[in-house]
Amino acid sequence: MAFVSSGYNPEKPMENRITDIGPRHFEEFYPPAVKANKGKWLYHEILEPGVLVHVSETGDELYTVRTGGCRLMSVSHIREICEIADKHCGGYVRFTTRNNIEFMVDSKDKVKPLVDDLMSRKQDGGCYKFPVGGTGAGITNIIHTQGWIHCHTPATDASGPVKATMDVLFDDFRDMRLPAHLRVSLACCLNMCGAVHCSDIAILGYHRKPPMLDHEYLDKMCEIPLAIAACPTAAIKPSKIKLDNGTEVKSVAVNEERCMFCGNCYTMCPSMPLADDVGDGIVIMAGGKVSNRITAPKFSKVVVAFIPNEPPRWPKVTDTIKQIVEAYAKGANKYERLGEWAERIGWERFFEACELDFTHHLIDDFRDPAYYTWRQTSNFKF
Amino acid sequence: MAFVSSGYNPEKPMENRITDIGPRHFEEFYPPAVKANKGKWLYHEILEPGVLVHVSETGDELYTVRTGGCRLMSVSHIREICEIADKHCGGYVRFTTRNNIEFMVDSKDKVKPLVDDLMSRKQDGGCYKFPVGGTGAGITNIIHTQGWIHCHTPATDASGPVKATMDVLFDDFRDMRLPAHLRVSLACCLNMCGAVHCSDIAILGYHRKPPMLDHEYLDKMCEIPLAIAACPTAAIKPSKIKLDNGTEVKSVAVNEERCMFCGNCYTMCPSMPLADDVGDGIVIMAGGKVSNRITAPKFSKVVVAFIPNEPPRWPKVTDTIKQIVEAYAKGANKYERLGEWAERIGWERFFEACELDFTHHLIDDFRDPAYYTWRQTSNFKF
Amino acid sequence: MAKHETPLLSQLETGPWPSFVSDIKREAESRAKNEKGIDYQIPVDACEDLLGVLELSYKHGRTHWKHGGIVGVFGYGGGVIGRYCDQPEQFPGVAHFHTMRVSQPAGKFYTTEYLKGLCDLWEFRGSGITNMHGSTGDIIFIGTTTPQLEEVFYELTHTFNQDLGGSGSNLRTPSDCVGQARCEFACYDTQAICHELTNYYQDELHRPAFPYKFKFKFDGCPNCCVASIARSDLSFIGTWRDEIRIDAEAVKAYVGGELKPNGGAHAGRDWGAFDIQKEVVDLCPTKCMRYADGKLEINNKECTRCMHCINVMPRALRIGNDRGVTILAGAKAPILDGAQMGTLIVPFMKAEAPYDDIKEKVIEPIWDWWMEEGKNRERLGELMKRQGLQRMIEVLGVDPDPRMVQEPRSNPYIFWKEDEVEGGWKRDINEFRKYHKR
Amino acid sequence: MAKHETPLLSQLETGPWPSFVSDIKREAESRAKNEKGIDYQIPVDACEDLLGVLELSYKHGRTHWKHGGIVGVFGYGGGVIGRYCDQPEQFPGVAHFHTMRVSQPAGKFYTTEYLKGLCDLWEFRGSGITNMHGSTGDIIFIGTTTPQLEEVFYELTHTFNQDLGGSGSNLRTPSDCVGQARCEFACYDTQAICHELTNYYQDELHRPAFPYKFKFKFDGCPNCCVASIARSDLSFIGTWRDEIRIDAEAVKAYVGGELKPNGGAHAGRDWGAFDIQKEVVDLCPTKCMRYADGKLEINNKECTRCMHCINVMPRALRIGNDRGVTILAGAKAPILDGAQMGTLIVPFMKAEAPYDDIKEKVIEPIWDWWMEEGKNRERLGELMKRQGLQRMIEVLGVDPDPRMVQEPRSNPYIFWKEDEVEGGWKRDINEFRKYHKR
Repeated sequence: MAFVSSGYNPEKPMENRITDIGPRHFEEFYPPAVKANKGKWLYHEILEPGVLVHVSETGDELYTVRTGGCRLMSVSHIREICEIADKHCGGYVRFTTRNNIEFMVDSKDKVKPLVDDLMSRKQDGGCYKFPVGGTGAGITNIIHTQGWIHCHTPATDASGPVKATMDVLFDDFRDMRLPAHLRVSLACCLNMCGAVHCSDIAILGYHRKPPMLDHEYLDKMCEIPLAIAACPTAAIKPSKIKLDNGTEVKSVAVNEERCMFCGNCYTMCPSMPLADDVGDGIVIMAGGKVSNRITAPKFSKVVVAFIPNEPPRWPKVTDTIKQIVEAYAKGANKYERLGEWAERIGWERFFEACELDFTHHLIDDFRDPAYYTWRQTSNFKF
Repeated sequence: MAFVSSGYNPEKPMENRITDIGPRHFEEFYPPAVKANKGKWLYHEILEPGVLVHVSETGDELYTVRTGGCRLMSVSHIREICEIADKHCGGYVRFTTRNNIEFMVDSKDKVKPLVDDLMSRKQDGGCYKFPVGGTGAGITNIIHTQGWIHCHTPATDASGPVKATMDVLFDDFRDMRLPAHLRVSLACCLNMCGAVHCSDIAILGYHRKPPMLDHEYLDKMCEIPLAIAACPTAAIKPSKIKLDNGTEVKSVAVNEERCMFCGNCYTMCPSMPLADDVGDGIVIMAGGKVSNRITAPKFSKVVVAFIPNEPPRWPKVTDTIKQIVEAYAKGANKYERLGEWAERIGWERFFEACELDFTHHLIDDFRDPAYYTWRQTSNFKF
Repeated sequence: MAKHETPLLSQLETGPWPSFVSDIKREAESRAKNEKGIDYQIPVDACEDLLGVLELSYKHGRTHWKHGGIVGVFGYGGGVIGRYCDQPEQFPGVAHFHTMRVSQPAGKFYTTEYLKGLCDLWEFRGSGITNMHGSTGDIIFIGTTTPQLEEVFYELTHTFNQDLGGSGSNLRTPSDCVGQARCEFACYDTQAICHELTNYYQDELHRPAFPYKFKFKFDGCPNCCVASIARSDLSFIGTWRDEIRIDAEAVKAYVGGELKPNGGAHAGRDWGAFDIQKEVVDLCPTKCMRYADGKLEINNKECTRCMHCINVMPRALRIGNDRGVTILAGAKAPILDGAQMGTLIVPFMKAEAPYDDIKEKVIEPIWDWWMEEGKNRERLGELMKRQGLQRMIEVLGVDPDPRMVQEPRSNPYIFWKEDEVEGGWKRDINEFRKYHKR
Repeated sequence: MAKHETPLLSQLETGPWPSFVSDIKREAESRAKNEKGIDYQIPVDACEDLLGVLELSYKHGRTHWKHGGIVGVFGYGGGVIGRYCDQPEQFPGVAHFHTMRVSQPAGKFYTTEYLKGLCDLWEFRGSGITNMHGSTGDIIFIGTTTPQLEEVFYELTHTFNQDLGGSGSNLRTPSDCVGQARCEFACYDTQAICHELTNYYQDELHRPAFPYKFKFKFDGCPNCCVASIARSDLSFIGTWRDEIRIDAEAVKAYVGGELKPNGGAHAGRDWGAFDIQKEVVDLCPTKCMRYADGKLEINNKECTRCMHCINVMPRALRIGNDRGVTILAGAKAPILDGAQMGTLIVPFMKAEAPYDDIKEKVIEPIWDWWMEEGKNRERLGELMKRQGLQRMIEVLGVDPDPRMVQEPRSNPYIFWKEDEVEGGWKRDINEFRKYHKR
């Protein structure tokens, strides 16, 4: 391949440089029906799973067909999205916060051809390219992170467990039978890009072994004070190490008893890797939400402390999630989010209903506020 | 006066010594009706404020007349209690956890003479000696501590504010018009003998000036390491001080910015007094409870950060309490405790209803859990 | 004629509530008159000086009492609290004015004969001023001199068959609610266990060997009339595992208005006719009740035994028959580290004499742990916070139970132990680097 | 013919959900074929090597990516994240494989023309693999080499009028919900403010000068579809101060069954006939609604605007007219110190262009404080925890408001300041000792 210049001149980086222009203005991208009715919408309705209509004060209607998207997508896939949008939607398309793709048309008769087109497109292995759904009291796309495809700190993959989980939950992506919507999220480590900590069900990658110490390189590759300061439990201190060759180097020592495997040190210092094939795996959390509807937003709670990584399909993870979803579907009241259900019946009943073990790892022992999660009343269910 | 020996021989302390015998056995002190019906009680009823009947499976009835007591009482007063109990109750009497006195009779016709006798007895200044009341949905006796009468760490008096407050709340001691019972407690310092921290209304003595340092005596009178360790905020450190006479002594230094006036250092070290006529005063807390009824027990919340000591009658304290009681009486639902009412209407409405100012001192800033008291939802009332 | 002018205190002699000032003045007068010709063993004007020093505090806005020195009775480390006035010249009658704690009987029932005996003793050898009772539960004798401590103790034990209570870093005198003696809600005999444990643990009560104070309190039911859940290191709360007993006729009588709700506790206001749906069924925290066609049903499996329905309709609803205690640990007042409520550690245990399970499976393992690991002046609740509820579960040797928590942890910061993780923690960085270059 | 065997990944090519493996294979194939004759500026087999390295991770159970070095475009401190493979010999196509963040348009609406342009660019100068979109909101270009960074940036700015997004210790690309563009619940124009603040604070976005990352998110209403309350240092949530608008006819239509509750969101199950009492009135958290005689009444003064009734009956109930934002501060994920939700700091503020109040009275004072006092890698929420909500109130120069707390403090450990206490703190111990002997 030959280098092709964009016009940029590395000798004169400031020549013709354009900076600080921000994103494109949103109005350039509004479909005509949006531009005409912005701020005038009266109400909406879900006509069928994945198909919404918004009705304006002006009488205009806007039909949206929502399809699942892989957050990870190739330009070929995006071009196919564009092709569909050109064919049906006048060249406009939208993405949602949860990595869904929304195709909008301005009259009802355009909906069916669009849905049929979307559902007809399959990948080579038979997977849908653009499954229609993800609306109302069902399960929509899983927010997730990069995982093994592109991240340096993950304790699990992202796209793989998401694919496996969505295959298992696919009927609920296509349906609206649940008591309320149920948001699943995945973060491949504790950095938790995405609101994984406030999801109905969260899949969280987690290490369980303290960092290895690459003493020979540590002082060369890391700023030791930053690595020490990065530890939330003050488990790291400076140390001097005599290498096999007899030279003494500056390094660190880790009080392994105080390590809870967050990986902050590794973020600051590549000579302290944590990843391990059997140490790493997945924590399942449940009961979080971000909406203020009826009750205040809630953090998700740890309900399964550890499931080993089982690529490529993480069957124990998907089974567990399925168990929770079915127990919720069976037990919760209409409009009740998963966490609201657990709180109403009591967490002792949640574990029974979901057939999950309650283990000592689920009891909070991190810092002072842990105490507030313990039961300080005689009110409980036998 | 001449020393009169009990028989104890200080030369031979072990001679005839009796130890470790514990309290008297409770059964010796049960009135006959209690002994006969213990464990067989079927139900109870409050016949009028201060008068209860308990009915047994055996058909027996036990009438209890409850009267307010000063926790602080003289032997003359106790003898008068005994005289009444001898006259009406066969020589039995009981005290309650809240320092009330209970006179029990075994038939209904004995109630009125007893009540009349109790209510007829007055002190020289006209105060009731044995006011009947303190039952049901009203206000009962104030649990309190020693205060200036006998304690070395108080920030206010105990018996005085209690007398002043009960005078103001007397009608509610004698009546049962409130939505639920309302427990008032007083602690003269943060040590909080008594469940002041879980009372509907708590009166709490509080210092606001850091300890003075009696450098000349500190090392002689205190164990400096214990004084340092006593500080919950690590505000105290060792120091050396040059006295006016030129001698250098060991002492401590206090980081006054980090002091929140708990007095723990003074408890360990008498050379660090905090008490001050204008620094000391009263904090009003509200909304706590210890019962598990309907909702879990709750801590009281600080609703007035400071009221100066105004002996002998603490009018601002009693006015504030009266305000809270009246707002509660007006606003709460039947069976709703004060804290449950505040939570139902929202604390923003509590301050309006009680006409109290919300000041920055009421916002928690002590340690990590403070954060959980801040509002983490968009749900609030304008 | 009063020894000291008390213009401020005298303002507390009006109003309806009993005046402690009038009461102390009465005692002062009684001592001054000494009609019985008592050979007072401490200054006759102790009560007058007590009023005097209190008046001075009202004037200064500060206490005039000092820290106690180490005073007590031989062989005991608790039960006496030294107290000295900081103005001894002005108030010699209270210059030394120590407190004695007298262990109260369970349930706080008394014969007048016994009480009168105590009065005679304390008038003779002390100030004649008491607390009936102190915050922890003891009878408090306020004010005597050092030489009288052993005398009072000798007379208490020899004449009254009565011991001192606890103070300092030991087991404090346990206390209880009225219980089965006079309450239909009591799920176990609070007096029996309170007395038994008080006597069984006399050594722990009298001889400080703990990191700090330790309290037992016994509540007969979840109404918690002795506030055990807020005030005791070990809180015993009565409960039951089976069904609430329903008297259907009595339910009808409540609905029909013949019986007053909540035992008549709300009689001071017209709240309108009793509405069982609104006042009982709708207020049930678990919504496990149903009232239809004149019949009340309870889904007992979902009941959390909060007592509300039973409180409202005591003649219609009664506690179950399979009774015991729920045990919570670690309650304390704010000092040092903020207040704590008790945390549930034992959902259910039978509470029957001689209480071996409670002693051997709960109390003693917890004390062993706390005495081993607790820091100086660290309450059990603080140790629990510091070492975690998991550690308490290990100490008790029980399985973790979701009943011990209100909710599972929301942080995923789990401290795994090495032996819980496959392959342990020892790894070879060079082996790792074969697959992962720097 | 695939370059690497991927037996594990291939198992992710079955099942109904779109397969990212199939998609990357498609891209790999497209590049291998190169039907358009593109002069790929990074290795043509990048996608094949990406699958290869991922397959290796599936085999090893560990990632094969390393920390990024410092790469970027001239003059910017963010927008590019360096990424290197730890097995470069085995997978040279992805040996250097940096991420570029492209600032997404507010609302995430696109023309296909624009998207296709980006596709062409990224196919030519990168791997052809993207995220639509990343967690913060940006379009993510995954995988290119260092020399291509400036080229991509040059083409983005010159050809597409498009800038990079944020990364590192700076303002991260703000994001918003669909808002008034297609939602009847939106209380303000989320796109307008998102775009305005993104552009107004370009310098803060591109040039890291903060202690750590900082996020704005804009939710049109309390349903919080972009999770601002959980994910952004400053969370803007639409609200209103006046009355919910009621269409009485539409209420009747819901009750009568002509309109489906919650916009038909529950159509997948037979929940029985709509019951306005049970499904709306009884679930109202403040119980401020009443339905009687076919009429719905709302006591708006007691409403907390939780959206439930409006969500259930969107045609009957509409947000009020006096609209603005509630602002919360300090949300963050668990790292380092446990997760935090946003804390309410401004109950109500108008949100109208040019947003001077929001910029000058909220954002900038908070940044000044945080830049002055925040420690390295300390999020705003952590600073708030460390210095207290009181400090935030001082920074904003507003009065404390009970709306900022869920409840007042339960500990009485108030840190009074010296100037708040009469007479200050300086005292003379000798003066004190005149009245209080040792």
